[in-house]
Amino acid sequence: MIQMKNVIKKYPNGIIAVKGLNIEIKQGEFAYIVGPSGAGKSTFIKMMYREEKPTSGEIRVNGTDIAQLKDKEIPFLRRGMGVVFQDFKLLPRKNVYENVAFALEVIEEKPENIKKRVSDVLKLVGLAKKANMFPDELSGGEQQRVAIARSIVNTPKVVIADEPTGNLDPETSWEIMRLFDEINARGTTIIMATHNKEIVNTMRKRVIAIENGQIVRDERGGDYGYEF
Amino acid sequence: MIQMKNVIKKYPNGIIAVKGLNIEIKQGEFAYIVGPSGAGKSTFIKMMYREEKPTSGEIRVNGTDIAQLKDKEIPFLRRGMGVVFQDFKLLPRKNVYENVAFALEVIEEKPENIKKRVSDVLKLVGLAKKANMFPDELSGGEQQRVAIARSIVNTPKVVIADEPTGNLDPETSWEIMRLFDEINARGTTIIMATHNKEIVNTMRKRVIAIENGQIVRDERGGDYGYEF
Amino acid sequence: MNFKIIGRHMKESLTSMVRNRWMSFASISAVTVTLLLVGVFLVIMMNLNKVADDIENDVEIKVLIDLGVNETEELQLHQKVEKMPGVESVKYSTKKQELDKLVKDFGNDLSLFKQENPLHNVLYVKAENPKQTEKVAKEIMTYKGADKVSYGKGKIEKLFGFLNVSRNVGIILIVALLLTATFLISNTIKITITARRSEIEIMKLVGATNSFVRTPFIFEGMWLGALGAVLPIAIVTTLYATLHDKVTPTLENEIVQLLEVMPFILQIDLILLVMGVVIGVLGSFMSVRKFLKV
Amino acid sequence: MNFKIIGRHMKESLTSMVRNRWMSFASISAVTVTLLLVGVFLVIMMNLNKVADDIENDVEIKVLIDLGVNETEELQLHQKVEKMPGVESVKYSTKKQELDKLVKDFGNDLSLFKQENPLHNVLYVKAENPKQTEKVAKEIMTYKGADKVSYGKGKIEKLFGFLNVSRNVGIILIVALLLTATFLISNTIKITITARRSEIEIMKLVGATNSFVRTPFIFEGMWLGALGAVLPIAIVTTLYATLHDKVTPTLENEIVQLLEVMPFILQIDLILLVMGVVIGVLGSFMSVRKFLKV
Ligand SMILES: Nc1ncnc2c1ncn2[C@@H]1O[C@H](COP(=O)(O)OP(=O)(O)OP(=O)(O)O)[C@@H](O)[C@H]1O
Ligand SMILES: Nc1ncnc2c1ncn2[C@@H]1O[C@H](COP(=O)(O)OP(=O)(O)OP(=O)(O)O)[C@@H](O)[C@H]1O
Ligand SMILES: [Mg+2]
Ligand SMILES: [Mg+2]
Repeated sequence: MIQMKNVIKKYPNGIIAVKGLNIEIKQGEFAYIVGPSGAGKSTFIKMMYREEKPTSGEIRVNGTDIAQLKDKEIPFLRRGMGVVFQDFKLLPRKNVYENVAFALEVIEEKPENIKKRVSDVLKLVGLAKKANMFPDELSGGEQQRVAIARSIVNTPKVVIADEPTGNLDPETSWEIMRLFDEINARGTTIIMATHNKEIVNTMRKRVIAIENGQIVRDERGGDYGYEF
Repeated sequence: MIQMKNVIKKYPNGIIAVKGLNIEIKQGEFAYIVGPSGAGKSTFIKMMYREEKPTSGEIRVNGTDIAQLKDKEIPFLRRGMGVVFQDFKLLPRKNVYENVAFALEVIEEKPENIKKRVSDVLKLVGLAKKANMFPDELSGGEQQRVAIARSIVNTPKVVIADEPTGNLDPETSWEIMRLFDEINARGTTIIMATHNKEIVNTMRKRVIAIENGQIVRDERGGDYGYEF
Repeated sequence: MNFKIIGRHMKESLTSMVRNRWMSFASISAVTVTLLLVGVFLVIMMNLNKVADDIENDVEIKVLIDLGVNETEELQLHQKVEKMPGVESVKYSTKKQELDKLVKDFGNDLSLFKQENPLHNVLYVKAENPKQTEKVAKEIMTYKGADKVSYGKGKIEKLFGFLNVSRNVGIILIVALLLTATFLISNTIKITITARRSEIEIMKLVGATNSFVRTPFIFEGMWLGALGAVLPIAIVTTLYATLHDKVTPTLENEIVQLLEVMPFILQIDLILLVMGVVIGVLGSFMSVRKFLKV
Repeated sequence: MNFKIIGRHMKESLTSMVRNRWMSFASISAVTVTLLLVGVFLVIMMNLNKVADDIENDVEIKVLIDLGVNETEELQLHQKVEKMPGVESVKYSTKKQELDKLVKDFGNDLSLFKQENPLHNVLYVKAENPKQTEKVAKEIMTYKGADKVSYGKGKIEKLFGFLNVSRNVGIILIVALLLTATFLISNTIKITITARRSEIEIMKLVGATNSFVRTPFIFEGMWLGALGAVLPIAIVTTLYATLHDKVTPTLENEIVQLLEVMPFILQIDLILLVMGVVIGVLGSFMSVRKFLKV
């Protein structure tokens, strides 16, 4: 479903964050992206939903090269993907419910469906009681869970999560991971950048290790692999 | 150095995040604050440097009750503390160097000292090469390290860090922890909220567990304690 | 886009405006103050314009009637002039009335000439359009019974020149003020929307189309503009109605008159409302557009 | 606060202004446009005021000299009036000159009275201050040789009334405009600073005192105001100098004159600069204050 060929990303400040990536991730896969801080994981992820445009190379999502996408078509690419941003990116003037509902409003879902679906998802991430609170009234972990809820609410074909458990305690982290595993079992592709060794080593999946903008390892059922 | 007596914090929205805390942390201690997401760790921490004012109770820092502090005196309280905020709180229009230097400018340090000290600290957190970049050009982990650098640059008496390794890979996390340990060895108090079981269980220190706004455990050399 | 979606955007715009209370208030007050300025100056300028018209329209042609003409002939001349195309009104004044005027203006020294009045009977003629004055005057000159025709040639042209300059300056000022107001309002809206650029970017990243992001902002611009127009409309209307009521009696017998309250003030109100709404909408549209490229 | 720190704040303010390019530009252009408006209206209003003064100062007292008075007595009267306190100038006009004027105004019908001129010799007296006209006139009335003294009592009072109303309206408009401008400029600065509230809060959380946070913002407000005043000053100065040069020759022999370019335009420039800077500084000060409570 996602293929990259010789993808290079050079930021305007001259930093080459991704130096020739070649990868294929198939529909239904579950892949961890691991690697040191600043390795290029987020850049790699951002190019999949076109937050960043590759400097050169080809990125195919379901066959179409999204580097060539017209501005108008980008929203439709993004609707098929649920993204958990590393910095959450919640709308500050919308409460928890509205933040999650927004992903459904965007695809013009019927209001009655929205209500039901949002409540269900908020229950899944343990925030049913905080539906009316605003992001700045939430703890770090609660904000992260809102971001997760928003990413899965419209049952996308891929969930792309950048460090989704960085602010969560281990117990909540495992709940989220079980949630992802379940969704994955129903056919959703999961791509997740993480620094959580325990999760990667326990819930064995494909591991793609990036260092210095290049893939240095790509194993099915691999382990986190960085020892210290 | 920090004492709390019957501290209660009720937010304007009615949530009681801290429900009667009593604690004493001595100069030179190293304490982990652990507990589930939304337990009240950040609230507990925020009251120490007066980002939040307790609804009732007494918080003494070096003997003075900071709940009674006049607005004018608050900056001087904060200068003695280095804080790593959970959401980093970097100044978006200042580059890495300037963000870190700001904590020294505030105390009217001599410019020549500032330059030297900031370079040293940036080297410590591995960002010497990125001194001229702006926060939005940094990876999540890099931003977090800038926040850490800023918190220690003016060699405060206490470093208060809220989830300082949430966006860091294990190797970098350990470097930061070694840094904190070193600083602690030189007499600085370290108070650190964390979800990182491995760190807590490996680098044994005092562990204060908070659940539902109350201290449920307080052990010297304790372990993370939450299993799943 | 169907009705449900429009309803959603409308609701969204209102919620957003309320939640951004402070910024909304700042925007609305900027619009209010600017439109108030525009309203007041429009009222003043358009009344000054009216004054210029009134003065222009007051220009008369003075036709001295031949001393050797009898009453019937005088009447014929009078009627002929009245029927002339381009003539609005004709007023007859006897030589006695003329002398009285002279005496009134110049003092009693002249009253000893009352026994033997050397003056003419006069027709005062007003052209429909003051620009035609010269043409009408020349035409009358050819009529039988008209001895001398005068209309203060140089003086009137000077006056007209002066009035035209004032009018042009007035129009330039009004246009400059409208442009300024437009700029200030859309600038304010631009700044408030720039302060929300990250919100726009997040919406785009979650899969919203440009129009989905834009529409509530456009409605919001509309509300800001419309709400900003409320006070200026109320103030300008009340003030002008009051002023008109007060001033009109004192001007009863003067040439110069204020513009009638209706429909004049309705037109001003409409201009203010349309300006607020249109600039609000356009300002919003253009500012949002800049941040949609995500 | 020592010099080093002030230098640091100054540098900080400039850096911040440059890094917030877009917002700075928006603020500066709002200031520019507002001050330009203020400048143009100030120039117009103050010149209108001058016109009103000129017209007022043109009011004359007409003293008809007794017909039974000889030349020496006339001269004595003339000199006496000239030496009166409050009198600015006296102009003598013979009865022949008076009749010529009359003929010019009323046509040749009166020229047959040239043989036996019924008019008086006249003194035209101008008071130093138009408000003293009445007092001066009454005083002259008591002098020997003055037959009749007139100064268009009703007419002049009406004119003065009208001019006073215009002047008051002008002052109200200027004050309203200044208030409006003040509001608009400080409102814009408020909005741009609100957009940076989180920066202010972060600075406070890192241990900055209020004045440490505030000072660079105040300097920034000063720059914004000063830079915003540059264009208006340049434009108003150039325009007025040009206009003055063009218009003055055509007004050579008229009562009404434009204000001299110097020092008038310097005063206007100063007002604009001070307004920009003061409002910039105060607006900045007040807006930052709101967010310092962290
Ligand atoms: N918008 C940007 N402009 C310029 N440089 C950037 C930008 N974003 C990232 N970079 C640089 O690109 C490199 C890779 O960043 P990226 O965010 O992809 O790292 P990462 O692997 O996600 O790290 P982390 O684990 O810390 O989140 C870093 O060196 C960073 O400084
Ligand atoms: N500014 C606020 N206004 C209202 N409620 C708040 C605010 N900040 C936090 N809360 C609430 O207080 C409770 C404790 O929040 P706190 O941030 O202290 O949790 P935490 O222990 O730091 O959690 P995490 O590990 O997720 O960061 C939460 O339920 C949260 O919703
Ligand atoms: Mg990242
Ligand atoms: Mg927290």
